[in-house]
Amino acid sequence: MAITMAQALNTALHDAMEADDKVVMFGEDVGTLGGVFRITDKLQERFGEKRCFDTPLAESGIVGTAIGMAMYGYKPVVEMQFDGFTYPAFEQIVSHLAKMPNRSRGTVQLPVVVRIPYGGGIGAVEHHSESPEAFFSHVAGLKIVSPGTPSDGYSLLRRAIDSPDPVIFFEPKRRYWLKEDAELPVTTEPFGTAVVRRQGTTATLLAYGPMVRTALDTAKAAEEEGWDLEVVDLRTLNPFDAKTVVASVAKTGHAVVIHEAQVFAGFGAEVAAQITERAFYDLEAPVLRVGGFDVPYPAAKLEEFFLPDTDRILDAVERSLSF
Amino acid sequence: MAITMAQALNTALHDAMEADDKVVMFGEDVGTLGGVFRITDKLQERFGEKRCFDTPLAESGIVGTAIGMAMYGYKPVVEMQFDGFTYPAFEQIVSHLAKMPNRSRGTVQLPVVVRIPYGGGIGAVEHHSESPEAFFSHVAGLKIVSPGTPSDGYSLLRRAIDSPDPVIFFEPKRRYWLKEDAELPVTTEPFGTAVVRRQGTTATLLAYGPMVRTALDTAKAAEEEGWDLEVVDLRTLNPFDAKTVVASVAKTGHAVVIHEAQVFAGFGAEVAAQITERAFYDLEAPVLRVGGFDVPYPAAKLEEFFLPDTDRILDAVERSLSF
Amino acid sequence: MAAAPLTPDPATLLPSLEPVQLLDNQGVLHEVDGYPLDLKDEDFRNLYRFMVLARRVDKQGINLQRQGQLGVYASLLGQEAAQVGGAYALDEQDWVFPSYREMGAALVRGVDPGKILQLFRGTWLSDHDPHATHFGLLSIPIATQALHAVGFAMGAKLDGKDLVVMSYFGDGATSEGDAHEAMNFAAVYDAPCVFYVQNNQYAISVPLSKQTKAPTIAHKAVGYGMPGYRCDGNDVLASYAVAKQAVERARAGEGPSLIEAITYRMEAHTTADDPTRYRTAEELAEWNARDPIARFETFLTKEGLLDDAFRAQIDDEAKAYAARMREEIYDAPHGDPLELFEHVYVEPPASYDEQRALLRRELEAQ
Amino acid sequence: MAAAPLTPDPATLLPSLEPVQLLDNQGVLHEVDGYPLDLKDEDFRNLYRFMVLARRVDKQGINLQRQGQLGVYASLLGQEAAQVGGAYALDEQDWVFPSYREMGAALVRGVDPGKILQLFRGTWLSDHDPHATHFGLLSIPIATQALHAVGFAMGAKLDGKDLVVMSYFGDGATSEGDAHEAMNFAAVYDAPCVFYVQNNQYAISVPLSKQTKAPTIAHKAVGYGMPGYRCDGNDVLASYAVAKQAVERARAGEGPSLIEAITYRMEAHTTADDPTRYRTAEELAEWNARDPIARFETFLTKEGLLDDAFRAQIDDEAKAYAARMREEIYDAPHGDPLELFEHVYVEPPASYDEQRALLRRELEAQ
Ligand SMILES: Cc1ncc(C[n+]2csc(CCOP(=O)(O)OP(=O)(O)O)c2C)c(N)n1
Ligand SMILES: Cc1ncc(C[n+]2csc(CCOP(=O)(O)OP(=O)(O)O)c2C)c(N)n1
Ligand SMILES: [Mg+2]
Ligand SMILES: [Mg+2]
Repeated sequence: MAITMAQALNTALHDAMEADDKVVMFGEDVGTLGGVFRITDKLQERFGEKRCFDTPLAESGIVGTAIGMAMYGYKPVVEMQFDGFTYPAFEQIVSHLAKMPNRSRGTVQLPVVVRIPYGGGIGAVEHHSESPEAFFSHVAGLKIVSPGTPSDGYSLLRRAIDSPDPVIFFEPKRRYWLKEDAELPVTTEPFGTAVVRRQGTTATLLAYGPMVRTALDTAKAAEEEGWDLEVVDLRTLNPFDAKTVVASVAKTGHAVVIHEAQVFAGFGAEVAAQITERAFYDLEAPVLRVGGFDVPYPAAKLEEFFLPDTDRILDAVERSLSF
Repeated sequence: MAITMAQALNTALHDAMEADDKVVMFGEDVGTLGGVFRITDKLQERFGEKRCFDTPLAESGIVGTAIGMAMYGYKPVVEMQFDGFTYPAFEQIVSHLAKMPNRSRGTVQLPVVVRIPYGGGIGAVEHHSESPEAFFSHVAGLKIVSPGTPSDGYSLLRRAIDSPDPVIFFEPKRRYWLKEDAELPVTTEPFGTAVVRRQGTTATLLAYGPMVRTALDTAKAAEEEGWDLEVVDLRTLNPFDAKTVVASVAKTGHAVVIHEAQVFAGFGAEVAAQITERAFYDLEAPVLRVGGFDVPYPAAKLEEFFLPDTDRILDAVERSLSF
Repeated sequence: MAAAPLTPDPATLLPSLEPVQLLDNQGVLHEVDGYPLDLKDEDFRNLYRFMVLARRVDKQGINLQRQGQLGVYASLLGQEAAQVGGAYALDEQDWVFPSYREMGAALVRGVDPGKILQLFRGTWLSDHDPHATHFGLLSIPIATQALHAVGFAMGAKLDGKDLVVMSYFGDGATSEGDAHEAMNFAAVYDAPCVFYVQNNQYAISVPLSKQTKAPTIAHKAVGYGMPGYRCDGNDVLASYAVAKQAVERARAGEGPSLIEAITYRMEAHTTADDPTRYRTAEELAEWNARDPIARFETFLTKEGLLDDAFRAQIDDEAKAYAARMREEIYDAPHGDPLELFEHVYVEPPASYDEQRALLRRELEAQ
Repeated sequence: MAAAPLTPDPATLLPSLEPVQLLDNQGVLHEVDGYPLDLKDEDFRNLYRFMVLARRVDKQGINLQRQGQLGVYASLLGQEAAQVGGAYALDEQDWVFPSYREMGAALVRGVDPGKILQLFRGTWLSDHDPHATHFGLLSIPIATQALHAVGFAMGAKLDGKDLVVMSYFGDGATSEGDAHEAMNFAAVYDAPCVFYVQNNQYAISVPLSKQTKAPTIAHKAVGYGMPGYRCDGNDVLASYAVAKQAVERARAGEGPSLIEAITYRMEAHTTADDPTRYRTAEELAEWNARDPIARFETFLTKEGLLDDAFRAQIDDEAKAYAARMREEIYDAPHGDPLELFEHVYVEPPASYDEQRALLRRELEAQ
C-alpha cells in the first residue's frame, strides 16, 4: 500500500497513543486543527482533549511543561510548529531537557519527543525552512533523529516515543508527501543504524532526512555519467553509526555528505571529521560537503539557488573523483 | 606594563565609549556592580546611567532591545552574564540579530556586540562553564570572535564595537586574570587573521580563546618529548582564516584542533573538515580533535577530567605522529 | 513594611472592561469622556479612504495568492479599522513595528503594498526601506518585534527625540515570553512605546479563551504598571482615539501603554489555512454584522462627508493601487541569485568568494 | 461587543497592597480576616524549629564555603520565615520546584542539606532524589523551573492525583519570559500550582525598582486571571497562612495563584558577591530589625510554647545537622570520573566506549 510520510507519522502517533496511555501530545494548533501539516490529525477526536491539546503560543512553555509532565511520569510528544520557531525553546531544550537526567544522577528520566517539521523546498516564507539539526547535535543528552522514508518515519517515531532518552525528531517537511509502498506498522532498524539505500562503488553519498531522496535521485542521474554511487541514509545523527559509514567509504574511497543547512559548522563537518579520523587511508579524496550556502535561508524564489540539488552534488562527486 | 585580560577588556569598553558616544552598554548587573566579573567596572560612574545601565533579568529582552537601539542608530554592547544564560536569547540572536541586515536588503545594519564570558576551568556551578561557540558559528550573519591574549582582548573588542556587522564576542573567563606585557591601546590584526603564536615543525595545534594558553603550555611540555609544536590562535571563528591554518598544516603535516566544548558536532569538526578539504595531500594523519567529552559539562570537582589539558593534547599529538 | 507600592494607586491601573466605542454598530457617534476626537473633516475622510484602500489591497493580495503569484498571504479582512485607526494616531517621525498582517498600517505609513507583498511572493525577505517610511520589517517570529520596538523607543528617548513607537502584535503573541519582556522593559525604562494588540480572537485555530485566562488582554498591563486600554477595534474612531491617547501619553514622557483593539479576522489565518475546522458560520456572520467599513460609511454619509465624487476618487485610487500591485507582482522575476551573498555582512568572509564562484558556475551550467 | 470578559469581575483580582501580616514586629499576633491559623502547638514549634535549623544549616553552608569546601554558596539568611512558611503549607504528596536558594524549603521537605550542598561543592550536579522527598532539582537558569512545576502539576491533574506543586522563584525571576509562560500555562490549564515569589528586594545588585514598574509583584497575577497575594515574608505565620490558602485553592481544583512574600536577603547574593557595592548599611539595619526568627521567638515565648528544653533540643538537632554536613562535605572526594558517562543516556551511543577508554587511559597515566 502506498503511504506518505505524513500518514506514516500520523499513524505512528496514533498507534503510540493507543499502545501507551502515558503518551500525551501538545503544541500549537495540534488539537482541533490537527496541526498545520495535519500530522496530528484526528488524534484529539480519537483520544480526547486531555491527551491531545492545543497550547498557548509559547514554545519555551511547551518544552518546559513537557519536562514537568515527563518528571511526573508521562511521555509527552510536543510539536514545534516550524523549525524556525524552535529557538524560543532553546534554553529549555539545552539546559534542562538534555541535562536533567545527567544532573539528577539518573533519578529523573525525560522520555520527551520534540517533533520539528524542518527544512526547505516548499516555497515557504522566512523562518519556515530552517535546518537547525547541527545546534541540537552538539548537545549531549539528546538523541537526534531524521527519517528519510515513510517506513522510517513510522518506525523511528515509535522508537522515539518509546525512548527513555529525550529525542529531537526532525521531520523532513518537504517529504511529507513522499510515497512508499509499505504496510503499517512497520519496524525498521533501531537508533544508531545507518542504512545503505543504494549499493554502489564509485563514491558514497551520505544524507539524512529530506536529502535522502535527493541523494537517491542524484545516484540515478549519475548513472548517465557512468558513476555507480552508494547512498547511505544516516537516520540518526546521534547516535551516529560510524561503522556503516566507514564501511561504505572504505569500499568507495570517496565521500560526499549532504544537508540543507549551511555548510559552515554544519553537521556535515562532523561526518567529514569522523570519516577522516576513521578511514584516513581509505580516502582517495577529502570528504566533500554539499549544503546550503553560508547565508540566511533565502526567500522562496531564491531557495532553489541556495539548496543543494543533484547538480551541486554531482559537481562535488566530480571534484572528489578528480581530486 | 603587565595587564590582565579583564583590564584589557574593561579598557577597550572605556575607550570605545570615549571615542564614540553612540556606544551604549547594558545587561544584568553591568551598571552599579560593574558586572559579576567587573569587566564593566566604573563605566557607569564615568559615562552615566544613560550609557551604561542595568537591565531587568531577561536575556531575550536584552538582545531584542539592543537590536531596536541599533536600528535607531546606537551601537549597543550587551553582556550575557554567563555562557549558559545566552540560551534564552537564542531566538533574538539567530532569527533577528543575524538575519535582519540581510532580510532588509542592507537597509538595516545592526552593529551590536554580544559579550559572553564563556568556558570552564574556574570551578563554577553548572550552566556557568559552557562553550556555546559552535551554535553561533553555524549562523550566517554573525561574526564570532574569541581572544586568547590581553592584547587581542583589547584590539578585537574595539574592532567588534566598530564592526558594522553583529559580533558574538566570547571572552575566555578563565583567562580574565591572564597577564601580558602590553601597552594599551594596542592594535592587533583584523578579524579573519589567525596568528602563529609559536613556530614549530612537528605538528600544528589549533586553538582559540581559553585554549590558546593551554596549547602554548602543551607546546612547552612537548619540548621534553622532542616535539616542536606550532601553535595557531584562530582569534575569529567567523571569518575563518583558512590561509594561515592551511599554511601551518602544510608545513607540519599534522594538526590537532582543541576546544573546551564537547567534540561531537563542535567547531573543531569545521576546522578539521576545512583543513582536510584544503590540505589533503599535505596531511600525514587525519586532523585530530581534542575537546570535552560528549557529556554535559560536569560538576566542578570533575571538570578537570572533562576538560582538555596538556596530557590529552599530547596524547593526540602522539596519535597523529604515529598514525 | 518598607516594601511600599511602587506606584500610588494600582486600582487606577485596572482597565475598564467596557471597550471604548465611539461609533455604535448603527454608525451613530457617542462621545466618551476622556476620548475627545481631534479630527478634521479631512481626517475622517482619510480614515475612510485608508480602510477602503486596505480592504482593496488586501483583496488583491488574496487574489494574487490564488493566482499562484504569492506563496501565501495573511489577510487583514475585518481588521481595517483597528489597523488604520491605530497607525493614524502617529506623527510622521513616529515608527511602527508590525507583525505580518499589517497591510493597513503599512498603507497609512505610506509603504508601497507591492513591496510588502514581495515577502509573500518570496522575491526577497523584505523589500521596503524601514527608514523611508518608519515602518519596520514584517516580523514572523511571534512577539519578537515588540522588543525591537522597545529598543528603538529607548534609543529615541536616549537621543532626546520626539518620537513614539507603536508595536503591533496579536492576541496569541501575548503568550510569548518576548511580549512579556518587551512590556516590562518598556515600563522600566519609560520608553515612548505603545503596544497595540489586535485581538482578532484567534491564533491560527486557537481561540482567545485557550490562550489566556486574563479578564481581558488589556488587563495584562497591570503587571507592568502601565495603563491598559480596550477599544472596539471595528470602530475606527475608537481605535484612533484610544491610540491617540496612548501615543500622546508616550510623547509626553509618561511611558508606555497597552491597547487591546477588539476585532475579528474574517478570512483564514493565511491562505494556507482552513478556518472551517475551528470556527462556525454563525460566529462569522455575527462579526460580519459589525463590519468596520460599513459602520463608518453610515456615519460619514450622515455627516455629509461622503459624496459620490469622493467615493469615485477612492475607487480610482484603489484600482490604481491594485493595478500597480499586480504589475509589481505578476510574474515578477526573482532577483539575481548572486544577491544571496549580499547584505549578509558589510564585511563578508573570504569564503564568500568561493561560494559565489560555485553558484556562478551552477548558473552558467543551466 | 461579543468579547465579553473572561472572568466575572476583574476587580476581585486586584491584590491588596497591604501584605498579610499576622505577627507584628513586636511578635504580637493579630488575626486577619480570611487567613485563619489552623495550627496546633506542635506546628508552631515545628515552624520555629525549621527556621532555626535553616539558619544554622545556612551558616554552615557559608562557613564551609569560607573554608574552601564549597565553590560558592547562596545564603537564605533573612528569608527563613518565607521559605519555611511556604513549604510548611504543603502535604506530603505535594512537590516543591526550587531555585538555588531554598535550603529552608528543602529542610521542610526532609531533604538532607548535605546533599543539597554537593551542588555547591561540585561533587555532582545534584545529589538528592527528587522523587524521595518531592523536592525538585535546584535550578540555576532563572525562572525555568516554574515551567517544570506547571508541567508536573498538569500531569498530576491529568492523572487525577491530589497533589499541589509549589514553585519558588525570586523577584528578579519575574522578568524572564519563562515566568510569564509558566503563569499563563498554569492559568489556562487550571494547574494545581502555587507560584511562590520570595521578593528579597534584589536580583544580585539590581533592586526591585529597576526590575519592574508593577505596583507589586502580586499584581502580576492579574494578567493571568489568577489571584495574587502579598504577605510579610518575615512573618512565618503570615507566610504559612497565605501559602495555605493558595495551596488549598489549588487542591480544590480552583487553579493556580501567585504569592509575593516580602523579605530581604541579609547576606551577599552568593559568597562570590560584594553587596556593599549596591546597598547601604542603613538598609541592612532596617531589615535586621525585622528578623523573622526573633519575632516568632517573642511570640512563642509569650504563648509558653518555647521552653529551655525545646530550645536545647533544637540546638542539639542543629548541631547534629551541622556536624553531619561538615562530615558529608569536608574533603568529600569527588566520585569516579568515569561516572561522567553515566546517566547522560539510558541508551548511550557507541562512541562512549571510545571516550570512556580515553578517560581511563588518562586516569591510569596520572
Ligand atoms: C515564535 C513563533 N511561533 C509560532 C509561529 C507560527 N504562527 C504564525 S502566526 C501564529 C498565530 C499568531 O496569532 P496572533 O498573535 O493572535 O496573531 P494573528 O495571526 O491572529 O494576527 C502562529 C502560531 C510563529 N510565527 N512564531
Ligand atoms: C537565565 C539566567 N540569567 C542569569 C542568571 C545569573 N543570575 C543568577 S542569580 C541572579 C539574580 C536572581 O535574582 P532573583 O530572581 O531575585 O533571586 P534571588 O537570587 O534574589 O533569590 C542572576 C541574574 C541565571 N542564573 N540565569
Ligand atoms: Mg490573533
Ligand atoms: Mg531576589
